[in-house]
Amino acid sequence: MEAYIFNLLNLIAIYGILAVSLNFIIGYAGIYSLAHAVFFGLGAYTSAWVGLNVTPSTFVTIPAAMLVAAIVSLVLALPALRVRGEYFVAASLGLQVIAVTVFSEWKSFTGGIGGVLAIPPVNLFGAEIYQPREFAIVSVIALLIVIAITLALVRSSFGRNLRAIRDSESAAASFGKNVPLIKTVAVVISAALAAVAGALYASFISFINVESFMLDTSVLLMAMVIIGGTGTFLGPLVGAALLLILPSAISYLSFLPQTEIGALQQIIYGLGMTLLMIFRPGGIVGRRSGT
Amino acid sequence: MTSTTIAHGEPLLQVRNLDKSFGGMKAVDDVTLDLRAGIVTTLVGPNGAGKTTLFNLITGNLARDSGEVEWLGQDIAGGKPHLIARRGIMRTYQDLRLFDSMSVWDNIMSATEYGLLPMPMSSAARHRRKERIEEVLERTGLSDKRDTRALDLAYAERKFLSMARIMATEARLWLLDEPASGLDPNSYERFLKILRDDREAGTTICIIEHNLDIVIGISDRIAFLDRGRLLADAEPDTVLNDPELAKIYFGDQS
Amino acid sequence: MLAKSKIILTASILAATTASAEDYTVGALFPLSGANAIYGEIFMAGADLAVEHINADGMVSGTVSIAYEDSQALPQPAMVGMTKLVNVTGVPYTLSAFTGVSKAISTLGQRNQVVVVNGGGVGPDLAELGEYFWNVIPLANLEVRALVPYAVSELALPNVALVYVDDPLGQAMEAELEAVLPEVGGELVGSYSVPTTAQQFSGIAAQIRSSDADLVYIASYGNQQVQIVKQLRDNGVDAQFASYSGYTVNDALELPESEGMLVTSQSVDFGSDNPMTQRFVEGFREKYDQEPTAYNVNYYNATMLFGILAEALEADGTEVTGETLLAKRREMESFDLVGGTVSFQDNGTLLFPIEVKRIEGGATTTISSVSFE
Amino acid sequence: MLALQLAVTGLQTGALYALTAVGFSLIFGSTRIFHFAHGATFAIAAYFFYFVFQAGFGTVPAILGASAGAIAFGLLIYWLVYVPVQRHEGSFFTVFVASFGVGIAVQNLLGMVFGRGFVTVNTSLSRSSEILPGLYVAPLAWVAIACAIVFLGALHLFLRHTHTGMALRALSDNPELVRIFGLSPQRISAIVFVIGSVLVVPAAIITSATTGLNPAIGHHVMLISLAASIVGGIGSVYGTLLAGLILGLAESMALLFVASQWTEAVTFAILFAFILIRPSGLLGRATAH
Repeated sequence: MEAYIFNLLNLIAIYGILAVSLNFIIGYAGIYSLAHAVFFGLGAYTSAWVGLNVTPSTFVTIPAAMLVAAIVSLVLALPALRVRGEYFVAASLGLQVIAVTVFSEWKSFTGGIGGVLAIPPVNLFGAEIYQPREFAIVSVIALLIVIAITLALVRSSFGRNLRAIRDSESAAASFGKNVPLIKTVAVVISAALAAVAGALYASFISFINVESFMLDTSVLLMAMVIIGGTGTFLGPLVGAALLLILPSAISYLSFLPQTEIGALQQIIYGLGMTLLMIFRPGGIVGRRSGT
Repeated sequence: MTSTTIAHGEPLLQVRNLDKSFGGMKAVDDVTLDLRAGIVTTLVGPNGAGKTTLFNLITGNLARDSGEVEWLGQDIAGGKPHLIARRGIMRTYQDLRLFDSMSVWDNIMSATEYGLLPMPMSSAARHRRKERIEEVLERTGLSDKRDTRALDLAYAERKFLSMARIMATEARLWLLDEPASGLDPNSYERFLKILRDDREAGTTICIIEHNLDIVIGISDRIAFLDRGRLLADAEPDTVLNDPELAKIYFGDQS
Repeated sequence: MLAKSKIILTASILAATTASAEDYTVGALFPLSGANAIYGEIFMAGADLAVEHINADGMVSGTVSIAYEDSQALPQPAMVGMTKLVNVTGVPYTLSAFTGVSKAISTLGQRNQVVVVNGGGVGPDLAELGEYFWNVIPLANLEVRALVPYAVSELALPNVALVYVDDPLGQAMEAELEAVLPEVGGELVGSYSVPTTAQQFSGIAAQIRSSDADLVYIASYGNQQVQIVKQLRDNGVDAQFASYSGYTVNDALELPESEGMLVTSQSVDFGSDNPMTQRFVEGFREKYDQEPTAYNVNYYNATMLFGILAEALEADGTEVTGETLLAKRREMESFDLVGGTVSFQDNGTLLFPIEVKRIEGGATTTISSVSFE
Repeated sequence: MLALQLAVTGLQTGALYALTAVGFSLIFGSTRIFHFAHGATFAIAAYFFYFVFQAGFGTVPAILGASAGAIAFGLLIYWLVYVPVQRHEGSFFTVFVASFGVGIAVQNLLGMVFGRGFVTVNTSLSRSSEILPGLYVAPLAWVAIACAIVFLGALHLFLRHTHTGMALRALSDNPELVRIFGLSPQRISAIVFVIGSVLVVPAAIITSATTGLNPAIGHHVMLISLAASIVGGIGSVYGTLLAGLILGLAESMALLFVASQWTEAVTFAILFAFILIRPSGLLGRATAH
């Protein structure tokens, strides 16, 4: 039971990082990305590759993962500068689908559907950390650092710039803000932070394949942010915890057949998203009535 | 921002033969106009005369077809909006475009900062900025609303917040697009006082306005636009007493 | 909570009976939902029957039960299930299926000294996943090596086209075909991979037609392989079709378009007078009212193997862990299982003869049997 | 010959894409509702057809069942989800998330009711015959193309020549204008949902007989519809039709150059390029905002 709880805690911390970093662009920059799993995946693959081929040191794998995700995120920034709203959602969807194909086919890097095996665990100064209890310390600290970074950014002039751009791009430009640059930087930061989660995930699970980085994951992450509350500090964390605890909670309903649990969980979160949008578009934590 | 000094009444921004058409219709047609330092110029003319389009061309929100826009002798036409703004030309929008999700304070604060990274500021400078924002809040009557979200403000308050954002900047030229439309008489007074005080302080203002009280009450010069063409650019009396212009402006009544 | 109360329960029983009866939980990662759930049912049928027999015979002091986790036949959900089995349920021994799933969980098995036994996946690289990974099924390289010479030489079908699912199994099959065909005078004239989720094959049909293949080898699973066969026939491919043991499930055999197809599977002599085999066949017919297949046998064997090893360990007074199970298997060398007395190769894989069969009227007829050393 | 075969196959696929995408585009173009659950409509229609057909009631009742299911779902989601959501500020993203949630729920409900595996409606119409040496075409391909012509032709006539059709076209420009036609915008929107939902029925039925169904099929359909409506130009029914055909052809013809697992990426690379280079699409009038 204890191991199970630490296991869950690790997943909540990792998905919490993803939700917080996604909320950074959805909630503050109005960039509704359905491609966040791409950067999660890039982080995981890159750190796995570095860990297996260069050095297992986490002080190398995580920065490498962040760097690669940051560079590739420029591809997502491109449509973010050109279009808004539905068009951007569609563009990010397109990027997600293309990335899944690349993840499946670039077998020398990703192992395709067969994935990457035997990824080294987190390695701090030569100490290997993979037992759920010790790993939880690492993942929770990482989550706190990510939260601290995003909070500092959001509360600084950069955060005000982002929100100003979200509310009115033209007015923001009229006050001297370099809209394309600020948006690009936001996307890059968000992607780099998602890559941290990817690196942690790869070393925790020790196996990754394309299935973890598909559209479903992007949707799950979006659901975490939306259900928790966009543009809030606690929202994404609440959303991540809720959607990860939900399946285990449902699996305790022993009268349900094992095979229906997954479906039931999906139905609950699907309908949850819909009902929230009808009755509380600001999410569980959000105070505001809309985004 | 450039700190070139320039004498009162000398041209700060010069528009030369500016053209812009939308699908064959000329929105701005060969307009040549000077905005002079420390002077309030009012743009008048019927709806669709091209007044807002002229603003958009100056600020870079729209690309011109031909013509020049010179700022202190430098051609700025075709520049990016944020770079033009950084030169000291700032504007308001007819539809306000406030940063709706942000508080009044953050709206004003955000108007004054545009660097990607937080500006390294001495505590004295930080203090000066704070005082400046306090002063702007005071003058626009928004002191009590500093923590209110822009979206939740009343109509007049929103108009004043739109003004407050531009007042807090160090812009030398304000382009105000119908800033007083729909204001009640008390608010008018406050608004006129703001404009007069800032003119005293040396700010150059160009304002699009329909309300004749304001036009008369504040203008040093009036520029009259109709169907994209500049028909007059003169002292208020000259323009207001021109029967031809009155006919165009009040067309259906006369 | 359930797990916790169970632990308390177990603890109190232990206290009362002074540690004589030991209950064992074995893990299993099968597809219980998703497109390949049909395999999960087949695998469970064999494993459940073995549990019944083990408990009926009192082979171990307590009882043996199986904790099933849903792998959906996909590596990712399997990892989640395996983590749970290793860390929460704490099993020493896990049944696995599907090549991709087995490869994914093998690291966790090795790292935590949990034995993983595969009775369904046939990717040849399953033989090289470490000492804690065992196979009670002959791997697909054997199936290809049985079928291809037969088709090329006996049936004179030298030009082979391959349609394979783009995962570790499919990739292994492609490598195997490329290696075997030249040896027997055949040629791989076309090789078409499809994503695991694909369901539209009319374009591939057109490509196969223009490749002039005599034999189309299909390497996929469950519903996808059925769709491939149906759509290739629908779109005018009239070459001979062939597949591997994954095709020997009822859904596929009953498809009208499967008529005349060649398939391979491990050879199990259900008529053997070996008592284990007889008991299995009779028990299976009685419990499920149908004829057993090789998959049922494999998971029966995999589960029975645990019973045999645990029985022996208890007799020695040794605790049953992954480590002791491995040591015991090496010590015992040969086992009486369904199909006869078998022994493991050094790489942890069992050898069985392979049969080449033809699908006729929804069932298979054996036309050749190949043994390997 | 291979190219010709792939082109014919692509045309069949394209006709089905066009039908589904036009439904989505019509709904989005006129109501600005980002109806992501359009894929769910497709899946519901297909499974209703399968269910009634397998139960032995025959083809016509099955078609009626599929249509009834699609229409009922379209109207229900409009009234129960979109109208309440739009009562608030109703930004596009709120609508999108609400719609997405419904799509997920429907997919899993279908899986619980009808099973998660592939199912196929067996019919001899999916069996190809050789019409030219080396060119195989199934009767269902003709059915697909005929359906596309009939349904889209009818839509054209409806939009151009009926009172309601014209009101519907006005809806996207100015909801107030609709009142001039003596209709309420909500009523017109409901009609749009009925039409858009009916358009997926033929595609859903034909798909159930050719490539088979699984509960997740709505996902793929939705992605393709979205791609086609953007490539065609949002709000342009004819552009979407054209884009649907092009995407179907591209998906099939791409096999001449790349392995089949890249075909979906080809579709979305086209989409991505359009959004970057020409967001207004092939025949779109409004530019992106």
